[in-house]
Amino acid sequence: AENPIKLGVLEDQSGDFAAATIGKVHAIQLAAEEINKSGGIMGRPLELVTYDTQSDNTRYQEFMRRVLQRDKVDVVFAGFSSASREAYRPIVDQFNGFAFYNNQYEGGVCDGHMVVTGAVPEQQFSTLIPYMMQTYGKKVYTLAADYNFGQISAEWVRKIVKENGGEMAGEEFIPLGVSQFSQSIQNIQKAKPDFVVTLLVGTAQASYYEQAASANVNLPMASSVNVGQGYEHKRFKPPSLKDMYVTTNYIEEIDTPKSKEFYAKFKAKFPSEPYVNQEAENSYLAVYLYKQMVERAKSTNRDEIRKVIAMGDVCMDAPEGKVCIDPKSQHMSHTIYLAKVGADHSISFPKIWEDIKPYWLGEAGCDLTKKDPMAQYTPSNPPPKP
Amino acid sequence: MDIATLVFSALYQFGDAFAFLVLSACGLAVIFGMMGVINLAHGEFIMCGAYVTAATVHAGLPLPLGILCGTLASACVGVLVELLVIRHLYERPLDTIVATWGLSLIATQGTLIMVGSTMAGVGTPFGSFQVGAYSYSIYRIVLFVAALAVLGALYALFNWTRFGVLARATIQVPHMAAALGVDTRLIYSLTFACGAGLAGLAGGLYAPTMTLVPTMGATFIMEAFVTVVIGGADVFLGTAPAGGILAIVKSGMTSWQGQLFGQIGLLIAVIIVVRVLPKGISGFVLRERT
Amino acid sequence: MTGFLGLFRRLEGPQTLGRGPAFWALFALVLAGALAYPLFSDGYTVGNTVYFFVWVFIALSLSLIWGYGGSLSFGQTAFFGIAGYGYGILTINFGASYGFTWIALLLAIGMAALVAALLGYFMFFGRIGGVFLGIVTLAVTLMLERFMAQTAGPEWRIGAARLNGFNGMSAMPPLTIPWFGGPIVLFADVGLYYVVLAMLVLVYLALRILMNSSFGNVIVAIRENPERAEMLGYDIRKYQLITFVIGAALAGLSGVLYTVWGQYITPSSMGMTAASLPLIWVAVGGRSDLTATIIGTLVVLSGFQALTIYGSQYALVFMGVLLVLTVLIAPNGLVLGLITWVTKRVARRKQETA
Amino acid sequence: MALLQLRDLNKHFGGLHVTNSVNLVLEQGEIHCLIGPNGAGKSTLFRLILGEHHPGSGQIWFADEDITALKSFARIRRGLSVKFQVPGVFKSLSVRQNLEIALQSRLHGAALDKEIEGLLAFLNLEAEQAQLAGNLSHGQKQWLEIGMAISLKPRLLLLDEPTAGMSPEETHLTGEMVRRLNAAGMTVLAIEHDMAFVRQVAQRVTVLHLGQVFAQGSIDEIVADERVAAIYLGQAHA
Amino acid sequence: MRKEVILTTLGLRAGYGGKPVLQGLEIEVRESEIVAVIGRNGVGKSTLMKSLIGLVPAMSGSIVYRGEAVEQLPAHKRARLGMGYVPQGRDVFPRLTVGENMAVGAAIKGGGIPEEGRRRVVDAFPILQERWSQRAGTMSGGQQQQLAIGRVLIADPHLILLDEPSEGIQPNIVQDIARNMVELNRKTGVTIILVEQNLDMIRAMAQRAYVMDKGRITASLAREALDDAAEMRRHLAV
Ligand SMILES: Nc1ncnc2c1ncn2[C@@H]1O[C@H](COP(=O)(O)OP(=O)(O)OP(=O)(O)O)[C@@H](O)[C@H]1O
Ligand SMILES: Nc1ncnc2c1ncn2[C@@H]1O[C@H](COP(=O)(O)OP(=O)(O)OP(=O)(O)O)[C@@H](O)[C@H]1O
Ligand SMILES: NC(N)=O
Ligand SMILES: [Mg+2]
Ligand SMILES: [Mg+2]
Repeated sequence: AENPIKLGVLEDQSGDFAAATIGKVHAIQLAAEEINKSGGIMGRPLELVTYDTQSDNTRYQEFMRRVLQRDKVDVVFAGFSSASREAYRPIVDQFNGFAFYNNQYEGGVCDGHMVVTGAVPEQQFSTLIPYMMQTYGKKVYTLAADYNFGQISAEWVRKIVKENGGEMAGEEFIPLGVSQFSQSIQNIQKAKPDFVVTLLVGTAQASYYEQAASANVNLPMASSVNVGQGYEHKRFKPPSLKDMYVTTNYIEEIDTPKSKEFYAKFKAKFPSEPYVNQEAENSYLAVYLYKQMVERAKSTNRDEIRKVIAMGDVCMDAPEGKVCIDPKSQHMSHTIYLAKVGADHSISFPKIWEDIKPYWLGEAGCDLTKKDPMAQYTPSNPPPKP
Repeated sequence: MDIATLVFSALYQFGDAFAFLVLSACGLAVIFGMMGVINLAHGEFIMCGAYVTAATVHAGLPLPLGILCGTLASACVGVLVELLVIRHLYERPLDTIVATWGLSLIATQGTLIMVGSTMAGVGTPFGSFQVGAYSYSIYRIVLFVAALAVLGALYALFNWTRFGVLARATIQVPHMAAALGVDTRLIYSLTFACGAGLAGLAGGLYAPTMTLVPTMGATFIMEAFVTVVIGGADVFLGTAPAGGILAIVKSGMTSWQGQLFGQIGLLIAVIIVVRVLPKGISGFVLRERT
Repeated sequence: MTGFLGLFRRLEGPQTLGRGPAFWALFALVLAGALAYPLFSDGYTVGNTVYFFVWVFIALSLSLIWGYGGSLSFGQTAFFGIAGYGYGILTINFGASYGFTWIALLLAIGMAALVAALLGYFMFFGRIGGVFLGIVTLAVTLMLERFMAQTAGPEWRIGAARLNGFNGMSAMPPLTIPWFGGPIVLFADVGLYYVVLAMLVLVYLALRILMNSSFGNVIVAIRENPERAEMLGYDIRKYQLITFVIGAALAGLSGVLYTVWGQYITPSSMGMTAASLPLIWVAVGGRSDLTATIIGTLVVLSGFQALTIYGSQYALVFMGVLLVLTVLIAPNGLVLGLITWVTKRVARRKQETA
Repeated sequence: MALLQLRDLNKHFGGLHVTNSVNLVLEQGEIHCLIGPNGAGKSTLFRLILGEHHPGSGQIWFADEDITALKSFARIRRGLSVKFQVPGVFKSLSVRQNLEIALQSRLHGAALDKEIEGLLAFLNLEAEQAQLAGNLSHGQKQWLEIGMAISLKPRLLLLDEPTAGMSPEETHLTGEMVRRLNAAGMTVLAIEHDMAFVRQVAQRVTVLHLGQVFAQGSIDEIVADERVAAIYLGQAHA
Repeated sequence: MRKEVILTTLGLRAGYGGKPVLQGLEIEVRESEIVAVIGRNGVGKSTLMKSLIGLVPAMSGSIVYRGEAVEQLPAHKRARLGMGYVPQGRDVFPRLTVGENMAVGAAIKGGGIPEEGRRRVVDAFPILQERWSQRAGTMSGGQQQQLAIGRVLIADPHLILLDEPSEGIQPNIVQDIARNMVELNRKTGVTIILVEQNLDMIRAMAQRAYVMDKGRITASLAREALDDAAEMRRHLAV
């Protein structure tokens, strides 16, 4: 047989993040199996080299070196938390590797060695926040995890609320790992917002929902991470997530033929999977995107592949709908679903936005077709103007 | 906003922080404070209690019975762990750091493999009540009362009962207790089981209010250790006042400047307390007494 | 001259395992092996070995403070982090030319030592000891972690260096040796390997001398019975403080090397897990001996990494089981236990043949 | 000339007055024995002299210097040394190392080794020199602790029950040692319940009772004192 | 009429870390006897006591107590068979009060502290009554020794193992202890094995003695020999 194309997989299969990330590994396995059944990539089989990073940044560093230097993989799919991505990115850059980050995150990575398939704030908030303000009112309270993702997301929320003529009733940041929310609940009641934006990360912080419900806070909620990542509506007893609105590019309840087909295949292979979340779908479609890139470049060489990306037409019909890679940022456009959690924790989709582009990096001045700064930017720390 | 509302809300927040600190710490106070065993698997005993509670409630038991099951399950695991591992380490308590760290890895990952990465919650009972502009969870009051009850029960157990005196004697000079006819192995087992059971109780009590995942124990660990250590060598004269002081600092700082300050304030309070009372709170109380 | 020879005499003594020509021959052999092995190995293995070496320094710091000194510091990672961030901030601001990375390395370690001196003064002169010392040091490291985790915003910058919160600070230059015809940049490869190996050998020998000197005697005496040590006229607080500062400097060295190795430093390196890991390494090897600490740390690190690679989801369970068994079977630590066992066997053999 | 002076020393724990206005003068070069009932405050007095406890009021003068506020180690460096009632040896260090630690601030190299050999022989611990001190029998620990205390060559040696647990023969030897050290210029203050020892060495005796100086004089005067017999010595010695 | 044998050891070997200290030791003690064991420091007297109560395991040989082989029993079972042990160095529970220490001693009887036993003990050692709620660790050395004895007496043991009870105790109380123990022996017939170095106490209490050296019994002395100073010195000489 032809020598295989090697795909390194570094995801957390144990530790803190396991609940949200085991599904990513499974999704990659599913896609690889399908591809290999139908003849591989350019006739070459796809071989997975998988390590459990144990929700530990230092493991990412160890294993990123290992897959690049020892296993000599062609591409790596790696990372859940942004910290883990930042831990391995210097190593990818140093060894001139090629990595996919298939995770929703705070945005801003402008690095030619990276392709990002996860959703970014402009995709999730430019849709979610105006909808919520129209539906419930203009007073907004943000409860966010106190680190890069939460702070930058909150910055986006603040900006969009302002642009839409609303006001921030309050903003509160919660250190990672905190599980007790009595004071925050009271703060929210004091501020009397029309709805609460919850940008809570990690399983401990998800305890907020149960505690808020039992204190009868009873406010609509909006989020870019919860439900789509940690399927809180499945884990907590109804009605604690009642009136939660989430913009996500995929969750298993999406009721399109493509989605149902994907879900069915997934469940057939992994019957005990607790939930097929958006990161699983990102990871699944990323394998196919990579296949397409290699086949069009006729090579696994990163420079050749980037020439393909630069053409701006690397697109596919994913389970969520059509997605395309943006050549400037190497991020991906998404179909964004507004998922609403009902009192019985059933999901409905009041609104769907198609082809929402990851526009911010490009507009801010990141253009990987021209220059590769290998850096992460934020709205308050944008790329230097040329 | 009227004064009564403000006062109540401050008390509620204090009670809430106090309950969390004390319930987290009690099991550890017995195992570390009394036995000198540094139990890094404390969080996993809590997780065990929470999981068993949730599982039994899903199976149809009412919550209080579920919590009881969680407590007993943890205590039983405690007996087993004591028998197989801890028993051999009393002579060298520092080695328990390694052993219990190992146990914690086994428990966390073992649970992930066997039960899965998450478990469905059971929902918080009792609903809410209103004071002034705010509504509060009734269950949080239950937690506070439970914390007080546990403290009282422990005090009585270790100071007023024969078991308590024998346990303290055994832990101080084991060979001498044996020479006086005390079955020290039994005492060790029971004491450890008591600590493990208390951890399980904390898990059971918090199970309805929290995410149930294999790593959930980690959220309790820092608070537990801090409370126990600044409480000092005597568990019962230490844990309650330590919980009180830390809860005031934590709830005060949190309401004033948010959770980050609450946490950092807690840590600073620890440093200050240790500096002012280098033998911990109970060391201070006991010196005053004699 | 005699003073210098005296130092060599202190390379062995009751405080450290290994003495006599046989031991030093073995030492030379191991060293020769370590020097030669990159020639027969690939870049990954060499870089990975450097990574293991990086952690040995913080393990040694704990062996010094805890194993020899009897003070259980739960917060060596605080100094690790301070020095790591210190190196990052300095080099991001001042670059890598003119050998500045080396000055940054020293300054960063100096920062860690300075903080340790302040904290140590506060603790030891306030007569804080035992578990209380552990909890104070833990509190300090957790405080640093929590604080650093929330410094994501652009306002948290020191000069050109963004602290960058929980995501961590990156893009600092590696150690760089100025050289004719262009500086030598020490990426995590053969170059860095030899530099770190040299540091390791130097630190190891220096610590052996220190521990077998009268200073080491006093440190051990304080561990055994501080009251008695004071009653022999030693100002124990001063000795404890000095040990603590040396330990912090070693932990700081680890931090700088870690930062250099991966060009990355993160608040999680000061978190609860990071703080307890060195305790595990040191305890597994045998905390009261330098050699045992080094071997133990390397064994645990490589063993756990191998388990993670080949153990699938059971890796962590295996690790747990191994740790528990180690403690039960080898009370003084794996390495110390093994060495004692072997020497006993050898002694018995000798007796039998005699 | 007075070497040590305790002036109006008071110490109480909670409500318990353990020493009550103790005044005591120790002359340079004497062997002074401190006796008194269990709990009289003798060991506490030692701890006050050494700075382990701090007096509620009063002063401690050593060699014409007020040392009341000094830390323990500083007092030791001025020429004090002690053997405690409960032997405080370094348990997991060898007997030899115990002595080395005591001697090393004074001696180095070959002189140190020679001194250790001498001490080991003197303490009858040659065979045990490589043993861990924690594994010694009770009496052997006492010997070792005495050895460590005299290693410092103090001006004033404080001995708290040096012969407890020793046979009469060993007690006698200890007494001889104390006298020899004294002859070489060391002042000694010893707490003892063994009257044979006290009789053997003491030039002056102070009886402490309920934290106060109860009687003072030569051993014969003390033994003849009926009040002392009543509270302390009992019939046999009266 | 010879009383029944209460305790015999045959070929008893016991020690620490695989090294025997007792080398085939043999003794025989009869009901209601007071037998002293004497010998120099470090010959293994305390090791003998510990192996009798079960704190040091027997490597070989047997210990028969009241007709039952007990060498395999753990310490607490031996205590429940009526052996009481007063260790050298006291080993009181430092953070328990005097009363709680007594309660631990009384625990084998089940229930709390028997009033009759308490009266008996505090009559013998009044200080214990006075300090009933003080933490034992803060008591003076001699006070702790009295507590250690009282703690054993409260459970009415059949056989008491006394390891150097006079150590650190003021002379008149040494006499009291001796008198009390003899009286107790007369009244209740309790058997006592006494390790001592204090000749006065041996003479005041013991009916006969074993001399121990290097882990063996080297001589057995009758009552008359105990009064022979020269003979005793010979046995205890260094
Ligand atoms: N830390 C303390 N707290 C309370 N009381 C104490 C403390 N230390 C000592 N005491 C009490 O002070 C008194 C004197 O004790 P000290 O040890 O000085 O007696 P002593 O004269 O040395 O007796 P002995 O001859 O028995 O050794 C005793 O009653 C003792 O209980
Ligand atoms: N825990 C121990 N480990 C190892 N050796 C020990 C231990 N305890 C005592 N030994 C050794 O056993 C021997 C006998 O000790 P033991 O305590 O029985 O002596 P002893 O006759 O009671 O002496 P003393 O009169 O000094 O109390 C001594 O040589 C001592 O060094
Ligand atoms: N990418 C995140 N959620 O950290
Ligand atoms: Mg005393
Ligand atoms: Mg003895």
